[in-house]
Amino acid sequence: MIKQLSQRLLGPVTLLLLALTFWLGLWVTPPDKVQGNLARLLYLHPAVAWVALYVSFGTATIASALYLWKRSRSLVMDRVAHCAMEVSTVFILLTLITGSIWGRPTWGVWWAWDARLTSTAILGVFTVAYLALRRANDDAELRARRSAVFAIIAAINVPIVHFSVDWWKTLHQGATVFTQDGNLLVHGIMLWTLFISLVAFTLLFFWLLRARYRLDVLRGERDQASLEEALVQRRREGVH
Amino acid sequence: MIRVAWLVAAKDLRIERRSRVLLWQVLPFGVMALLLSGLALGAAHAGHSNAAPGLYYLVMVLVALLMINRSQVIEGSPGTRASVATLGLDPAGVFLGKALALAVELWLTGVVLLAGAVLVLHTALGGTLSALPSVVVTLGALAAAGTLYGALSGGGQGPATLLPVLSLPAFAPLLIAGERSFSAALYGGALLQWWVISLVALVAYLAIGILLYGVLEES
Amino acid sequence: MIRVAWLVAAKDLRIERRSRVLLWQVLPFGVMALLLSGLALGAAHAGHSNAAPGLYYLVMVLVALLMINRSQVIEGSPGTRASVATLGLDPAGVFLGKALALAVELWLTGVVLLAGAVLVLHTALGGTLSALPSVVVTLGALAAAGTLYGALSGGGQGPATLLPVLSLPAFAPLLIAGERSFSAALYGGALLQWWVISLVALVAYLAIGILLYGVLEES
Amino acid sequence: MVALSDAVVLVGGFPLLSGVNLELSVTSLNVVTGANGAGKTSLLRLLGGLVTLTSGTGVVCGVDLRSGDLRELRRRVGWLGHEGSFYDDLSASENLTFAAKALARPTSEIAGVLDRVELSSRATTPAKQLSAGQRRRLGLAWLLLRRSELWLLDEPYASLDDEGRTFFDQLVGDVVKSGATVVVSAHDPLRSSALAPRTITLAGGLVVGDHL
Amino acid sequence: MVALSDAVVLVGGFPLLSGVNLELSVTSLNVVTGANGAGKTSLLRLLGGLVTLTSGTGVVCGVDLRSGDLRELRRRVGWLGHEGSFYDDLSASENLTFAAKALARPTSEIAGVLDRVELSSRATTPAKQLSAGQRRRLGLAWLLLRRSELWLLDEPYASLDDEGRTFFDQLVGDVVKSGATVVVSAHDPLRSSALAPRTITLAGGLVVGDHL
Ligand code: HEM
Ligand SMILES: Nc1ncnc2c1ncn2[C@@H]1O[C@H](COP(=O)(O)OP(=O)(O)OP(=O)(O)O)[C@@H](O)[C@H]1O
Ligand SMILES: Nc1ncnc2c1ncn2[C@@H]1O[C@H](COP(=O)(O)OP(=O)(O)OP(=O)(O)O)[C@@H](O)[C@H]1O
Ligand SMILES: [Mg+2]
Ligand SMILES: [Mg+2]
Repeated sequence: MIKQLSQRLLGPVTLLLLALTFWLGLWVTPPDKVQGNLARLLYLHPAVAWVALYVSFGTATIASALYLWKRSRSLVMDRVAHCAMEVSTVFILLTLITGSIWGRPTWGVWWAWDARLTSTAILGVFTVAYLALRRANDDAELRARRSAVFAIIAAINVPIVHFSVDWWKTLHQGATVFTQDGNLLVHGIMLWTLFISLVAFTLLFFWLLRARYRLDVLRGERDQASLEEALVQRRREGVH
Repeated sequence: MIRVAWLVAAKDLRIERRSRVLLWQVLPFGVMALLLSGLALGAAHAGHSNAAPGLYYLVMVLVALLMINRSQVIEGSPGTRASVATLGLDPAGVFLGKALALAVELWLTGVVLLAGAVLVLHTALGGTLSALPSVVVTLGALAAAGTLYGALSGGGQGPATLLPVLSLPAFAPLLIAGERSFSAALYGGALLQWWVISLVALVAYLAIGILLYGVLEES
Repeated sequence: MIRVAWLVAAKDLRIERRSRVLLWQVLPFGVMALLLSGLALGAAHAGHSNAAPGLYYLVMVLVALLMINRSQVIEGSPGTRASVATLGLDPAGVFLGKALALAVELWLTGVVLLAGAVLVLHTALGGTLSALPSVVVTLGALAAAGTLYGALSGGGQGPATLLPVLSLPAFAPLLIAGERSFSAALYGGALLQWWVISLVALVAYLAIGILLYGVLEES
Repeated sequence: MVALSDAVVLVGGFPLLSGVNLELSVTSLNVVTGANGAGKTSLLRLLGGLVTLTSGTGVVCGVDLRSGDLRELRRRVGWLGHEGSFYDDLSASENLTFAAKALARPTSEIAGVLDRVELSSRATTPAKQLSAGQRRRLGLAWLLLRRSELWLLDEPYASLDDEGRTFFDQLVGDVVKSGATVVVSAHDPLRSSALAPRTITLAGGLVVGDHL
Repeated sequence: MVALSDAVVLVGGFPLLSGVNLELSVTSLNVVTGANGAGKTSLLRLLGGLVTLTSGTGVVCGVDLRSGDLRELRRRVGWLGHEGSFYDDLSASENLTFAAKALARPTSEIAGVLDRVELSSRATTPAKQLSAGQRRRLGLAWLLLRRSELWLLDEPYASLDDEGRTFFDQLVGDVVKSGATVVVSAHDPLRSSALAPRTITLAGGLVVGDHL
């Protein structure tokens, strides 16, 4: 009952929160002292990056780990991992795009050889490589196992992306919202907007994931139907 | 000769289109290699722009090595080669066809990675565009030379490690010519001269291939 | 596990020793790549020394890719794999053995190319020698990771292009860590920190391999 | 020894096996026949744990094909496929040494085994330079070292010469007598009249005939 | 058609053929037999111009094996080897289309040829997914398109099923009748009694027996 309701509500709530984010971000919050209206990317870029790095990559990693763990091994987990990784590819791309758009006016270039930027791009290649690996394997079981192992190895890179700003001390914004000692650097309505944007994009991820997963299930059903057909045809090969 | 060339090129490209190896494996590799070589130079060379043409061609040579290898591997096992040999295809045509298919693949990847160079290595858009003709010719020469070296290295039957060591010395002049004309297009200099060198290399490799490919085919 | 590891490593090294692929193909490729990448940067960066550690590791990664590919190809056709699978070798042992063989090959090549770096990239001899421990560990980590990725990419059965795109992103951190500690050894800086990162990576990859290699083996 | 019910094996959406029901008893000799593409090789691969069961159930050597440890199963079968089954770059005797060491068997057996398959004169030739029939013989030698419970032999007669086939028949007889189960796929009937195999006929990925 | 005298083929210092003397006439059916490793495959490869003659002399299809144009010779032979003879990544019909175009033959023949070897139902399956026997059949289809003067067939029976062997016998009969020369290596005698081949026995790279 609750599950059904929450599923029903996921879409509308996501849209509502996204709309709220845009309204707050574009009209309600004040422009930044230094960056002016550019600072409004604060409500887009960190949220997208957060989803890309932790929510979607995390989902894919956990699903892969669950697949590898003998007791929870099922192709459902494999499917979740695959869908999450696909959505992750999109979000990493969005992170790169929004970051580049932000970087052009602030740093003067679309791209800098900054540790976080580079490691994010590398993470993007990881997701593409994951998809390439899936394409290269026919056998469902083998594919599931190989891609699960690959996803786990790839996950090692997430902390590298996160800590890269501290380790290399380069261009990209360090921890801005929460500093090491727990002090808030952003206040009031801006903080709220930031927070809402995080929730909104997280929900957006789950919405997309569910849509993608459903598509996969539909495909699976269609495959099942064509499988019946293929079985009948194969059996008929015997009788001349 | 031309008929055979079309036939062979169509076959190679069909196999590539089907397997999507180019799109899913070689292209991401190229992007990654571009990122990595940028990184390897480290923050010390923050203004990478000067090194961009060199890095671009370095990556393209690596990409070319993978593609040449693949172009030979799809020719199949010794059994397949024996059968195809009995079709008596004109070797000049086979050479041209394989080189053409390889060139098409290299051009596609080359253009994508040029865009990558503009984005991440900050080459000027105008200059990059004006380097296009020289890139096309240089990559064409790489394709022709690569097809020859692919056959030389035992056509995918020998270990995959023979190709790199054989072909790298031959690619070095192409790499330099390409890099110089790309540099010239970006920062000014004698563009035409290097472009002509690439063109001469292209013609020379095509001529050698047409004349000698038959000699190389597996006996 | 250890017994199987020795057996497998001995087999791999025997095949390599017999075929001399390492000596005649991979090593010359490495030397040439070192020269070529020096060239590609052009006269503009005449004082290469600063870029030397990056170039060195870039070349070592390329060399490693060739060796990983070879390490999987010698496992043979699907028929051979099926037969060997029925021997029921402990997968952790197989992983360790193949990684060990690969590491030995990489170390040999690595040392030769270090000498090359001193000669052609003019790195200081003392600094280069003091980078040796970090080179050994980093190349070891490359070998462990490479063995995993080799098996992931279909064990030489898939197209040879899958391996580079799978493994390059994972090699990037290793490359950086190696480069930084080499740089530190040459020009001063926090050597130990990067060395520890390589060491952690080595241990992590060994652990993953021992735990998960069995899952990857062809079903 | 072997019990399959409604076994379906799918690869890339195509059913290699489309619902096999089969029981094989211990210490038996079984020949699988059927037209090209009927699914003989696929059946043998399934029994050897070299391919996964998509639906249906199966137990081989006491290992459940769906939930059991396939590696455990593989360890107990001997496999001779269409293609070579050894390292191409190692010589015949080096290949056998590797197998013997992997199985913790004394390497002193090797010379005898090579002699039995008449490869002594090619002991130091790299496997890839052997002729088609010699490769088959090396495959048999590899099996002789194994002494498995379940032997899976895919068209063992192919490329073997007359003498080789006689040797093979004799070998199979011995193996069955010593308590193993043998499954052979073949297009020709076995030649030795002393062997009385059960013959299973496949067609379209199904068992369509079965007689002793 | 074929005339070899003292033909020696050395590869890597090992004599695959150690002095073969052989004459084959046009429009004949010849079966080469011999123990494993006797040199059957090597003889066929020599006749097909796929390996070079080290010493002795040889003329095949009017082409001198030492000084002639081997490519010219290859163009005139049809070859069916132990291994597959087509592009693994292309489907059965794409493979035949490639061959037909290469030979400037109308592509309309292909459907008929596929039907003759009973591969119509696998026309769009990539060659690498075909079963062993189906690969053999595809090899035969490739040959049917060729219509060469000299057919060299290395153990064609291997992995073919009953029906396939019958088809093969019939095909060989037709081919010889239509004026071609056929050389088959085989361990089994041909099954069709209508064929009366000349049988050449090899041993140790030499011809040791020859009877009609
Ligand atoms: C292509 C360029 C860029 C990329 C790939 C990128 C990537 C990322 C990533 C991955 C994160 C999440 C880090 C984490 O939570 O661990 C992040 C956060 C953030 N980025 Fe960017 N970024 C880019 C450009 C920029 C620019 C130009 C700015 C502003 C000047 C910026 C400001 C921020 C801020 C404020 C955060 C939140 C930081 C925090 O509190 O942790 N980014 N970015
Ligand atoms: N993707 C695919 N599409 C269509 N058919 C396929 C595919 N993959 C495999 N097949 C078919 O599956 C069957 C495999 O059968 P298998 O190799 O078990 O046959 P077999 O009985 O061993 O035959 P042979 O006697 O020729 O060795 C073949 O008919 C093959 O064409
Ligand atoms: N380098 C080598 N050293 C020793 N022997 C070799 C070498 N290369 C090839 N041979 C031998 O040459 C012979 C090749 O013979 P070929 O393949 O023609 O035999 P075949 O008559 O076709 O046998 P089969 O019936 O098994 O197919 C084999 O005996 C093989 O062992
Ligand atoms: Mg079969
Ligand atoms: Mg033979």
